[in-house]
Amino acid sequence: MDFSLTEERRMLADSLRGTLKRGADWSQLAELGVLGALFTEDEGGFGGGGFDIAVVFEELGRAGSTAPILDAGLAGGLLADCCETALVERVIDGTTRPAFAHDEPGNRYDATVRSRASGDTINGAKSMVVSAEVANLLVVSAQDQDGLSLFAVEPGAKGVSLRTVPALSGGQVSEITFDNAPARRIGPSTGAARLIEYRLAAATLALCADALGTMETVKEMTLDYLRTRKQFGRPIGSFQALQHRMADLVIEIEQARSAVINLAGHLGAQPEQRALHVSATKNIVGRTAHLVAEESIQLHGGIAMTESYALGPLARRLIAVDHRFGDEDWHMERFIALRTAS
Amino acid sequence: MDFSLTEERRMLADSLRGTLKRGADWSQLAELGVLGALFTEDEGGFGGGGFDIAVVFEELGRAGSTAPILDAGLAGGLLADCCETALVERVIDGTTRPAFAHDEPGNRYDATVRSRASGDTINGAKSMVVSAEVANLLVVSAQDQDGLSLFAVEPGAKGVSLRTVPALSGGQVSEITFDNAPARRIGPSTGAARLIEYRLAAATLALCADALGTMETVKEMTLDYLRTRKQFGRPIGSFQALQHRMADLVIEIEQARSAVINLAGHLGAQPEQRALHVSATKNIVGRTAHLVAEESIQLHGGIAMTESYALGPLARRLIAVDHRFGDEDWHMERFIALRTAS
Amino acid sequence: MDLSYSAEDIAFRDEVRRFLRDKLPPELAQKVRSHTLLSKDNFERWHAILNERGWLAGNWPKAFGGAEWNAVQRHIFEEECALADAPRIIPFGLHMLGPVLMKFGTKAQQDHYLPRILDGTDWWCQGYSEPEAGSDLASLRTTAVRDGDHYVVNGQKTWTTLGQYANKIFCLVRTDSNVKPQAGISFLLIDMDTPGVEIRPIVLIDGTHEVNEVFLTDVRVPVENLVGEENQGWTIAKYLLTHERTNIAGVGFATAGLAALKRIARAERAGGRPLAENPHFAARIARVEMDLMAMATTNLRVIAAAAAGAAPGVESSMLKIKGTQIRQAINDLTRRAVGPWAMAFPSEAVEGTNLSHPGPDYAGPAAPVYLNYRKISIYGGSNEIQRGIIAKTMLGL
Amino acid sequence: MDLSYSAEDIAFRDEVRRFLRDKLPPELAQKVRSHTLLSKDNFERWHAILNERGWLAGNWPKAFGGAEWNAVQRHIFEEECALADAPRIIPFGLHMLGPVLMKFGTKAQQDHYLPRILDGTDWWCQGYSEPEAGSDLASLRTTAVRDGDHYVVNGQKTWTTLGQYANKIFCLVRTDSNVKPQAGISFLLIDMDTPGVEIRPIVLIDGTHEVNEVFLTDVRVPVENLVGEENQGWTIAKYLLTHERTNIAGVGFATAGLAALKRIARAERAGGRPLAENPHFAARIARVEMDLMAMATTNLRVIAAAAAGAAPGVESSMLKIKGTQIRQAINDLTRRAVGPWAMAFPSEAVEGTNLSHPGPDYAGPAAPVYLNYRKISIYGGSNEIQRGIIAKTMLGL
Repeated sequence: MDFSLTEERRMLADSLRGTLKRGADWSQLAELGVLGALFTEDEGGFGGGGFDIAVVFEELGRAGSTAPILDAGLAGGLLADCCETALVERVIDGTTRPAFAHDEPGNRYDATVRSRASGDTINGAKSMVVSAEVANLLVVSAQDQDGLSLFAVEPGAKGVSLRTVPALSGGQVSEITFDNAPARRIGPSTGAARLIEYRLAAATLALCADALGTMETVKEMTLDYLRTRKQFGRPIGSFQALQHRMADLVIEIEQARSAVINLAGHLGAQPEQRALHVSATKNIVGRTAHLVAEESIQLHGGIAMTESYALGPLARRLIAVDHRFGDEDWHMERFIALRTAS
Repeated sequence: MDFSLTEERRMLADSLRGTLKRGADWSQLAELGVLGALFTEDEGGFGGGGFDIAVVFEELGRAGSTAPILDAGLAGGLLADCCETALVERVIDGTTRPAFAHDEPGNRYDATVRSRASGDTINGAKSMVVSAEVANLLVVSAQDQDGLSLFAVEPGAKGVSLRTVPALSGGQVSEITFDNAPARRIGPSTGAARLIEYRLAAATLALCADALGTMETVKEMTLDYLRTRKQFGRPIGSFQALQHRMADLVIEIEQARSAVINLAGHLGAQPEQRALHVSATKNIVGRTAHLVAEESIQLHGGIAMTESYALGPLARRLIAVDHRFGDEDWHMERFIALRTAS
Repeated sequence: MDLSYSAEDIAFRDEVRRFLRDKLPPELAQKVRSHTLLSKDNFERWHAILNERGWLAGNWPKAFGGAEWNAVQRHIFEEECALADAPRIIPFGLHMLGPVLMKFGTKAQQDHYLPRILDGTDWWCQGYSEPEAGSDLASLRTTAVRDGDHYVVNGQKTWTTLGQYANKIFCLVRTDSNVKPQAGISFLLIDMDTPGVEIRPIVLIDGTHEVNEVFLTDVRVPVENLVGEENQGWTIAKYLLTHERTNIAGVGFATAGLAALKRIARAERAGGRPLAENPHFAARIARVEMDLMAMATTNLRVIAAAAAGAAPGVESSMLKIKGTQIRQAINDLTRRAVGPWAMAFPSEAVEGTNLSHPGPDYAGPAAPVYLNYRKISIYGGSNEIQRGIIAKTMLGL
Repeated sequence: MDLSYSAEDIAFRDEVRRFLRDKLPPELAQKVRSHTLLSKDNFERWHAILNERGWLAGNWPKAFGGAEWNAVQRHIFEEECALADAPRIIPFGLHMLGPVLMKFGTKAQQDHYLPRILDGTDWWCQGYSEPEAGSDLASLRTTAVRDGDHYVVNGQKTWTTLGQYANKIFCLVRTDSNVKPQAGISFLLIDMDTPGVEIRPIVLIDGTHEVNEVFLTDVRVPVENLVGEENQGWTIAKYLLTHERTNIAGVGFATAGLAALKRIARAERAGGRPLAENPHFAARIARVEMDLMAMATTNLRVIAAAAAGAAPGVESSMLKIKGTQIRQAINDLTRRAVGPWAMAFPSEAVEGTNLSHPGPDYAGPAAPVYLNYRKISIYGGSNEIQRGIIAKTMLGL
């Protein structure tokens, strides 16, 4: 039992934190090896384990970075599963920025894929594809003669249209329609669902670790404000009612940290065991992120409501956690179903 | 719209409060007209409306009285519905103390009656009959050739056996078995279920008003303690964290009061409308009673854990609310079902 | 006890309903329903419609052109307006300055200003809060120094709601720094066109521009613009806080919000059935609905007491807290209800343009409204301040 | 990072499991499982079994007859004992006084008292709390006045857990009233047989007699019974609070409690199916189970840090709060799970006799245990005190 980071991971976290503080963009992050850390050695990277993912995304969340690393890791992981070695290499060196188009409109958190591919073309509509606007490669799920399969699609190709708006989490989301768009089938003829399950579990871990980092920043920001803002002649942090609420908040953040560790430690477990931890962790992190967003705004008071203060985008990022990869209730139901089955 | 009590009700409440403070027993309460207040003029009383019930039981709860008024009112109401005029008269003057044996073991909060009557005898088992031990008449639900029917049974008769233990709420509860016990069929040949529905709604109002009164006493007791108990050289009520929790508590108690008013005002409404308010009120009062019990203990600290301090029996009385006539979740499900149907 | 309205009250309610059905412009209701920020014209149009009917100033005495409603009638009017998605009445002139002028103003001030509030000549905004004085008004720093027939005002006000539409602002200013903080405050009326008044927008985290900062630099204000005595400002501010907080529980808004939430929950599909039938989501809705049923009665109890002449007291603190909890809970459930659609956030705050939201019509406002309404537990005396008031004045702690 | 136990740890866990399977008397486990208060004999029997195996004093150095386990091993032992429904180890001698004597006691005290703790000759109880000094130990009033070779002790102690089984009590007493409150406190060992020591039961609201009041009237205590220096008591008390709070999160108890809750929820039928399948009750269980999974890891993180030599700090406050919240939530759900059966309360507190509970075996303890465990968020430094510690020492507020 050992809860300390390996020397390599600690070094990566430290240099990542420093680089992000100076405001790193995509290519600087790629250069630093952030993407490499998300892939195993076999895949061409130097990490790929649960704790590699947790370390990288906690730092990205802490810095509030909107670089599309999560989506590149998710889509890139599928490319790796499909043995697209050359593409993965370009993802790791930052040349290719892929995104994964999977969810479809009106499905809520149940990803039922109705998009269809036949021959070299694809038709269908994808929904809420994060970072698609800045991607230069789309990995797309669709049904073909083999069932659920994966395809590589050029976002600039004829028949692909994106409608992009800003995202609650920061960055951008797109609705995408494919109208006889050229598509290249990738990967094995069966088992795409299994690949997607694992990569979504890893992406959920990434999102939860990102939220954890964001919560740490929000906590520090709120503590700073409590220590310095004065009302009635004294720092508001000297008021006991606020102290106790802040204490409760940090206890919940520690619970969220433990939940992230649990999922990181079970990412490589058997699918059922992994799924149980995905749902427990996403439920707890979703709950905690929501609590931290609301309490940090309330403890700040009015200034937190203004866009010019730095808390707003972070609070939105925390609220957005619950709207991606399944919300609190969705994961609770899944947890109950898994426990009942086991 | 008028939220003030009528002059008669206010006078009853005042004299009841005074009498209870001096420690009134059953016969004194009967003499004071407490039972009469639970019956309409047609039935031989002088009240019987929702607010009559609310006023009486708030005072009984405030005083922590364990006199079996609720059960006498519930069973006596059924006797009135069955036109047992002479018996109702004796209930009102305090000579007869009836209790209603309805719930059966293992049914949880769904009262499925399996006891059977044929001819002049009854067989079956009843569960958690409050105040049966001190009753001198049992009103019993059982199936006979007409379906669900009501019966009068002498608790001392051959074939009736009681197993009595103290109740969490104060008073006593009994398991009762009927083994060819003599029973007298009362009331009409159909419609017993409808009678029981109404009287249980009235009894739920009584229980909720009782809880409201108990909460008021617990609130006062806790405030007294906060004002006088010193720690770290000052009254603990001067600590802001405790002040804010106490403020939240009184807000919730006001919500519970409004919920009781809602049910009292809709007791005579159409069955569906009444049921909606029964469930909304029981849910809120159950939730609030639970919160008040736990917070009052925590705000007191250690002394609240001791039986020699007066809070314990009141806290148990509040916890017991959720275990009678359906708990928080049971009523929430019923509320959802009623809303969906309407 | 009688939970139902009197025959007169019901007749009044029906009259209000008829009026709203006939006179509320559908395009305004549609904007309110879709949570679109109304233009100045929109508000003025609605005010004019109400004024024509004599219902703009429900709380004013008839002598001043008001409807002189009692608390129950005011409640009925507010609730019906909320349920009909009518625009809200801008309270600064009608519910705040008006009553202050009636109580503390000179005859000349009343004659000049009150009609201009009714006919829409003046749009007032409020200059109370300052960057360093949020919940703690006693620490305000804006100064007014007497110079002949004028006060010279310097300082900064913030959270000035819809100040961008206003031509007038009423301000609390410090006129004496040598007394204890509450004693040296005065209540001053300022024309926004006066040189030295500068207004700057504050964008909120949902991307809306509702509130502003107002900078006051050597602003010369005629002494006749003082309301009440010099240094009487604290008394006036307290009068406003305790006597003119109408509709504090927001029952009508909550009721309308709950109905909208239920519509969304029936429209959204989760696991092959309407979200409304998911037991966990149904439980979340049921809990807030039961709470609202109780709060509506708490609210009526307070209103009935006020109509019977009781002075409003600590009850408004209790209604403020429970009211904001319930409204925020409904906003939170609405955000949850729209599911992944909430990921799209086409906000001016982020983009500066007005992209339309993907997904169904109801999806767009869910997250922004949720974010915007975090403010209601902060402004008007934060819920923490209210808890302190309850503990001290009601509980004696 | 590695969430799994080392091979050595797993071997140790298996050894503990084997030991519990072979040596834990089933009748004791049954009493623990059914929440029956154990007799003095029961506890002594289990202590003797553990002592025979050398596992009674897991935290003591081997030199003193302990097992000298590290934090991970201690955690494994505690968790396995809880899961097997083993009686708890009475902590007053083993986890509290023992370590104090090792750190502050004289060689003579160590040689005399430590073996008697292990072999069961002495049953110690704790004399810390007083009626006027609950969370605020500095205000304690029991005095010890030097008189030749003795201290003369006068005062009252309370919340003395299982004092009715004890022959010895260690007390905090005031030896100097002229210094600041913390400075004048000493740590004294007192024989319960000394004239002037009187013990009276306190019955708790679940009807159990676990705790006591201890009255001390002119009790003459030999000066050699002083531990450490005179007026060093505060240091000793703080040492105990920060260094010897093992198993503060109670993960093992919570895990055993959750398993019992699930068994009840499968056995109870609600609306024609097991209560466990009711979505609302399933959600309540799921939420606490997910919380417990996270807390178990928080606990292991703290334990791993302690095993690696880190000084225990504010983490114990966090574990205390979350641990009590989760255990109380489980007790609360167990109470809910038994439904109407909880109405029966055949308690000594009420009746003075031991009537048996109607209904299934699991129903009887649900409400009393729920009530009894309200204490865990109060004693050992209430959760409010813990929040204060977190705010001050960790957050710098």
